[in-house]
Amino acid sequence: MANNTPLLKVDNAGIQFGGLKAVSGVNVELFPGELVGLIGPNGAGKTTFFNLLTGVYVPTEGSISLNGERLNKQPPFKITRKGISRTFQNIRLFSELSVIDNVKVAYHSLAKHSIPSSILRIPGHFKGEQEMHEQAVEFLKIFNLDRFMDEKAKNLPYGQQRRLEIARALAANPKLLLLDEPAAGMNPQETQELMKLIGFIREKFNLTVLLIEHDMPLVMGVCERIYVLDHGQLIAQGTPAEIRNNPKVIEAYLGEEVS
Amino acid sequence: GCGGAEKSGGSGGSGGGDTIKIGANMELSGGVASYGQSGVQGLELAFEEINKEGIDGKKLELVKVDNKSDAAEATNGALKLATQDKVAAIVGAATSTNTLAQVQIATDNKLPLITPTGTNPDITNKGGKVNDWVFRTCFIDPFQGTVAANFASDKFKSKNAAVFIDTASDYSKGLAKAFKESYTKNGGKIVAEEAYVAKDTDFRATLTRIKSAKPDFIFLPGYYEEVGLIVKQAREAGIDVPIMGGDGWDSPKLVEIAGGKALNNTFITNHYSAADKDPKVQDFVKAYEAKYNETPDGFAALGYDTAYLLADAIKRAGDASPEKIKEALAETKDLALVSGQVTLNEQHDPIKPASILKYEDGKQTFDSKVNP
Amino acid sequence: MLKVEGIDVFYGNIQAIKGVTLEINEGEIVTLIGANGAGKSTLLKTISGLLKPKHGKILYEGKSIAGKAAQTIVKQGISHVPEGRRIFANMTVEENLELGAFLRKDKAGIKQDLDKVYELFPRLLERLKQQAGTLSGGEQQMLAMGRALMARPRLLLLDEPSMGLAPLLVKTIFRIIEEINQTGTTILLVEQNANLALSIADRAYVVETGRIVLSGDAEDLTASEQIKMAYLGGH
Amino acid sequence: MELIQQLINGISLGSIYALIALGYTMVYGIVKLINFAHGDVFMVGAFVGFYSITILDLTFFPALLLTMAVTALFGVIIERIAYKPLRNATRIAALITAIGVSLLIEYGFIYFRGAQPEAYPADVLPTEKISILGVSINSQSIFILLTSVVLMIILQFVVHKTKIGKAMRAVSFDAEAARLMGINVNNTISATFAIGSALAGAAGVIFGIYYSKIEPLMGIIPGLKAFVAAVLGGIGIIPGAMVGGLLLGVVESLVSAAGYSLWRDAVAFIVLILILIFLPSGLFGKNRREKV
Amino acid sequence: MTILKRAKGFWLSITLSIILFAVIQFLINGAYLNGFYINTIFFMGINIILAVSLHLIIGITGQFSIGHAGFLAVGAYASAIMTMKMEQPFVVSIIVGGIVAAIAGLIIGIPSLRLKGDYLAIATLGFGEIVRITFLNIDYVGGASGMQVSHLTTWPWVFGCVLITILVIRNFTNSTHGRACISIREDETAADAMGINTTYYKVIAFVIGSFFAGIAGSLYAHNFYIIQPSNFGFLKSFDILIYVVLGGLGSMSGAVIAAILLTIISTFLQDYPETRMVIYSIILIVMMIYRPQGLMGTKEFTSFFKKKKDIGGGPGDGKQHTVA
Ligand SMILES: Nc1ncnc2c1ncn2[C@@H]1O[C@H](COP(=O)(O)OP(=O)(O)OP(=O)(O)O)[C@@H](O)[C@H]1O
Ligand SMILES: Nc1ncnc2c1ncn2[C@@H]1O[C@H](COP(=O)(O)OP(=O)(O)OP(=O)(O)O)[C@@H](O)[C@H]1O
Ligand SMILES: [Mg+2]
Ligand SMILES: [Mg+2]
Repeated sequence: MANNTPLLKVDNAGIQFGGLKAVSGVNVELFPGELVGLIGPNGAGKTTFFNLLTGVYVPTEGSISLNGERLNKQPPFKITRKGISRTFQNIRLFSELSVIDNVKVAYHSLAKHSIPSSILRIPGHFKGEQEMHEQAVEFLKIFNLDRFMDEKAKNLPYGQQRRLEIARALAANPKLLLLDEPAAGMNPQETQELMKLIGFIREKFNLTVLLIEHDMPLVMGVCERIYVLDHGQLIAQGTPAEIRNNPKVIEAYLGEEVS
Repeated sequence: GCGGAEKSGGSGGSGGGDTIKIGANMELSGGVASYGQSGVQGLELAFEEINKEGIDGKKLELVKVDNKSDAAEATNGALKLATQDKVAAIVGAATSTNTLAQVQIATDNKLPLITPTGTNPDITNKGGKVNDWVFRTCFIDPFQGTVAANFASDKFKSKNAAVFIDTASDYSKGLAKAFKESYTKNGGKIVAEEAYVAKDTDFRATLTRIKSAKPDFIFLPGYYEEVGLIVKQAREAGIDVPIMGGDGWDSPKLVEIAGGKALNNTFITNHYSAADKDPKVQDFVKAYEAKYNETPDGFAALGYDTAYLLADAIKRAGDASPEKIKEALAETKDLALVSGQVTLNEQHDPIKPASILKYEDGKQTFDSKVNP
Repeated sequence: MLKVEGIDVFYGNIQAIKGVTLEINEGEIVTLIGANGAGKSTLLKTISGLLKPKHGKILYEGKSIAGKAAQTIVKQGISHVPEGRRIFANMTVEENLELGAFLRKDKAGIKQDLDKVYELFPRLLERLKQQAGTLSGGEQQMLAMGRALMARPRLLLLDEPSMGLAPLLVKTIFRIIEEINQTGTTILLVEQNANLALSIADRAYVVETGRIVLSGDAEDLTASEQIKMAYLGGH
Repeated sequence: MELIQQLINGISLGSIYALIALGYTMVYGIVKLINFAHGDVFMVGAFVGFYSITILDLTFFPALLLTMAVTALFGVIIERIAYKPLRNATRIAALITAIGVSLLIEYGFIYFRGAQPEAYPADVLPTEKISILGVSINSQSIFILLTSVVLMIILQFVVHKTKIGKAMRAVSFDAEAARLMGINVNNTISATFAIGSALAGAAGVIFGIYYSKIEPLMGIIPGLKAFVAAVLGGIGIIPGAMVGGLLLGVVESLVSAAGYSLWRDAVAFIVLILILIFLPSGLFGKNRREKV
Repeated sequence: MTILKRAKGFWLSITLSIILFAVIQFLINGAYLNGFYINTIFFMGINIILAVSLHLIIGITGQFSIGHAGFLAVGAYASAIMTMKMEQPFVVSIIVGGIVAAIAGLIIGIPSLRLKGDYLAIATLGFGEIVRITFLNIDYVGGASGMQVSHLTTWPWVFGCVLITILVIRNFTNSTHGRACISIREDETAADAMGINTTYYKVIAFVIGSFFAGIAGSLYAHNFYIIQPSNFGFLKSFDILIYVVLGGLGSMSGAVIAAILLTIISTFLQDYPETRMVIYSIILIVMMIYRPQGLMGTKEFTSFFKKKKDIGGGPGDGKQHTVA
């Protein structure tokens, strides 16, 4: 956090669905290397906020910039190539593709071989594919998924699918990683492993991470700062300790005490 | 791809044994299946009759293939008949396009090809050169169109005619072309030229257009399935002028579809009429009704005639080799068929007289006879 | 009330449940805990008739219901709130509740139960005409439970009702589960959040890879070191 | 005046499309199957109606009801034999089966009775030509328009307000959850096919009376047009099918009226594609973005 | 290592193909095969090209396109104009057929960017019909009567085109570009989020697919003596769709096998003209009921020989299921 220019700067961003202001007037700044939490009641607009950042939805107000470059109206794939990558609340793997191919797809935008070179099978193709393969195996090893390499993604156990989604997101070479409820459906034991993994990849890949979770021990345990959304608006931000004791947050989200 | 279908060619030649194999490559399924089916029914009836006596002790055997109303399938079927079944001649197809798809194959394999109802001039004659191996039983288009034009000008003193054609059909287009030429030569004016595609059912929009062009005569060369609907809808739309068409109209279904009243003041040119008192025609109609429980249409009649045209040629040839059959076919002269006295000219097209028939309360009545 | 004896359940060739035996008594809250893919949901689906066991017996009030069609089982008083809520998102809240009472013909009783559901979940009353798909996660969970209650079940099967819910809502939902139980409905509860589940349950079964590996009083299990390590996050 | 006449022509053509499209879109919306055999059930209905009028000597209403009963049963049989085994297959696999069923009905029919057309007797329903200010309207086309509007309202009511309709929508959205409500999924789907096919049968009879000519392949083009109308209006949306059908009819008539009758279908498809580009879920389809 | 192994497989298949080519050429030259069988083999080849090209669009990229006959028509007419009106050699006409069809593919690829599922299906079907009706109305190509075309298609041409089609589409599929297409089929939103330019790859799939459909059109036009718009109606598109689905969505070998099998069945049924369509439709229904996943499922032919799977796999997730 030595750096003082934010990696991500969200200025007054918002989106409306029909009459519903799902997100409005949100200001968020993330600095390189931070691990930040985003919490809030169901339907507060957390996932929608991710969708704004990744270009799935186009903001109806405000601006979003990454490293000073405006992202508004950029298609999702371009935003990903600029350095924002994500996982989904409901797992969205390429279920018929093998585990390693899932990772390779994310690596695609870094590939150097062209369509003609693949069709003609000139050496450039083999070199490109080989490099891709090696990289993908690398990622899978980090997540301890290499043993499932040739398995179809849909055949993995649930927890492993969640990990694969993170591995895939990392393969797109992001600067900012967005995780949407990665611990959902995991038991406390698995959640703890996940916590360690998130910490590890942040160090290893020098990432900034924004994390949505309802699992308070996880959020409070790993995040350095936390934003709280309610009804599409930020109602609080601060360190875990501050958030834990913020009366607004307690009322809207946590209930009397945190377990 | 890997082949898997290579068996050795079929057995049995066309000359040997006591049957003569004749192929029928017709539209038994697909868009115009009703035409092909009628044709085949006519053929089968005739084959039955011919085989009662046989031709010089030999029987005719019909080998059918279905071309699905598709030119590619027609090619394929013709190849099968030629190289697999080794027939002595091919009958087919019901429509011009599917016949054209077979012309080259008939020529390459030296097999006579007779289309019962393909009216496109190109079939028998390409670029001014007669296709040696190809014949037809039906009129070619120009004749009927000219007759209709003269009828309009002479009988109705018509000056402003509308033409409504089926663009999917060479037959319809050919008739219309001849009609327009003769009609304008007679001093008339074509005030509306509209088109539809076979299998359409709703013609009201186009008829409204025709109506506002105020024609005093409508030429409607098409097949009875659509013509019936058109005449019905035209009368409903208040178009009362005379309407005329060709042999494609001829079917009792026309009356059922259009209704007898709507058909009043309509005329057709035809080579045959199911109502004709000629015993040859009456015998055919009776036999057909007995076998199929329906009245024959023009496709059935011409299919039937094609069988007799072929049988006559084989008889005269005295030998069922394709070469001989072809030669005999080209010399067909004054053969009495259901569709009239047929002589094939040097273009391999039949010359036969046409009758003009009039519909009166659902019945065809004879109006006049025209010679080519 | 419900007795499951030695059932085996297969997905194609894969055996998901291997000889499971368990028992639920009238008025209890029984919870099933276990890792992802242990077979908890499969067990519930088998009881409610969505899946058929290959071997074994399921007795409900003494009568066999194994392999019976789902609608017969619902009619006999077992309602299942499936994993992931599975509400009919394209219909209104009200229609969802009406569908819950699909098999019932007693208009008055239905009305009565509707009122009871509104009492339990006042939020639903506020949103009767809203498309269910636009509800928030917690509201959807309430709707799913309300819908199941409309069948007037005597045994309620709940599959991970706290999944994806904010902490406040998790508490609300668990409070409601207890309330439902107190009005006389027996509950079989599947939960990842084992701490919470054990805190309201009378008894619990631990499922691992298709087998019951442990069972007992909820309090005893909460205290067990083994359970603490494996399912309660070790602290 | 001619323009008004043409609009009326278009509406009467369109109400035929709408009539067929109603059943199409219902089955399509509930079962998510592009039932290409719908046009052929329509054809079977036309023939059943024809035979009940000519052979059984029934009058219009009894013939219509008998036809609807027969085609309803026919629809259920098709579903049970050909579609039910594919409940868990991909939609596209079910589509291929539907194409197979469509071919089977067409050519099975041709095999047994030949491809020749048949004509309805002219006196089944009275025809009155009504002329107002030079614009002529056939009383039958008014009848058809009214029938389709009434059927649309009934269908909309059935699907949205009745218990069976709610069961249908529940099954369509999530069959497994529907089973947990105590809904018999098989019976519900059968009911859907029965209603859809009965409507197709009714459309067949009305078509037969209006145009008089019927033949075994008559279902192909109207079936396709009904599919287009259903998509145009928004898949599964009953009033959408009605409007889609009418729009299609009017567009076709206006194109013919302008003298481009041969381009009629092409223009209809261009209009369809353009509308879909701007409204990717049809005229009435909720253009709901997928929630991620 | 893997590269070497792949190369070995490559050379093996090349050798096998050459042998197949030579054997059939020998049978044709020696007149061991009669014209009917030769024609059937040509037709088979054309159908294989059509099936494989549609496989790329539907099976790999997941774009539900049911207007493939439109591209076939464009290729057929474009190439026929080349040989019959412009007096160009056959090879030029084949290439032009492919290119013009590819341009058509580019055009229809554009609505596909906004449309999905059934809405895309009806748009592509409409496109096919628009193409057909357009040719119907152009007198230059004979309108409804069609256009007579010389017979120029020979075995080396058919074989060469089939081989190139299969190689190009296989090579495309088994590369990062093919994976990009499959990821679109599997989950477009996720593909987009992973940095795949989905627009680009959807259009590319349409362009490549229609290019080869156009090539098939050239061979078709020059094999059947005459082409007419009614050859290219939506029922023709359905035939091609059937190859792809019956073979197994996502399996190229499946598409090839289904094309071969159905061509043979159809040819064999020529002997039963009255019942052929009835039998054909029953076969179709029965096959789909017993193998809804298609003949090959999602597997490739090669996966029976080697352990390592080809990339591929078919679409088959729960979201696509019908209730019926
Ligand atoms: N595509 C959409 N169309 C209409 N409304 C939408 C859409 N996407 C989201 N919403 C609405 O926006 C609001 C915020 O939804 P969002 O999914 O962002 O909530 P969330 O904070 O992620 O909740 P949860 O914790 O339950 O995941 C909700 O009311 C939701 O219904
Ligand atoms: N439809 C299915 N087809 C094949 N296998 C399945 C299917 N559903 C579940 N399984 C397998 O059966 C096993 C048990 O799954 P089940 O869903 O019952 O687990 P669970 O204990 O409920 O897990 P979770 O906590 O993730 O909900 C798992 O191995 C799972 O992969
Ligand atoms: Mg969310
Ligand atoms: Mg579960």
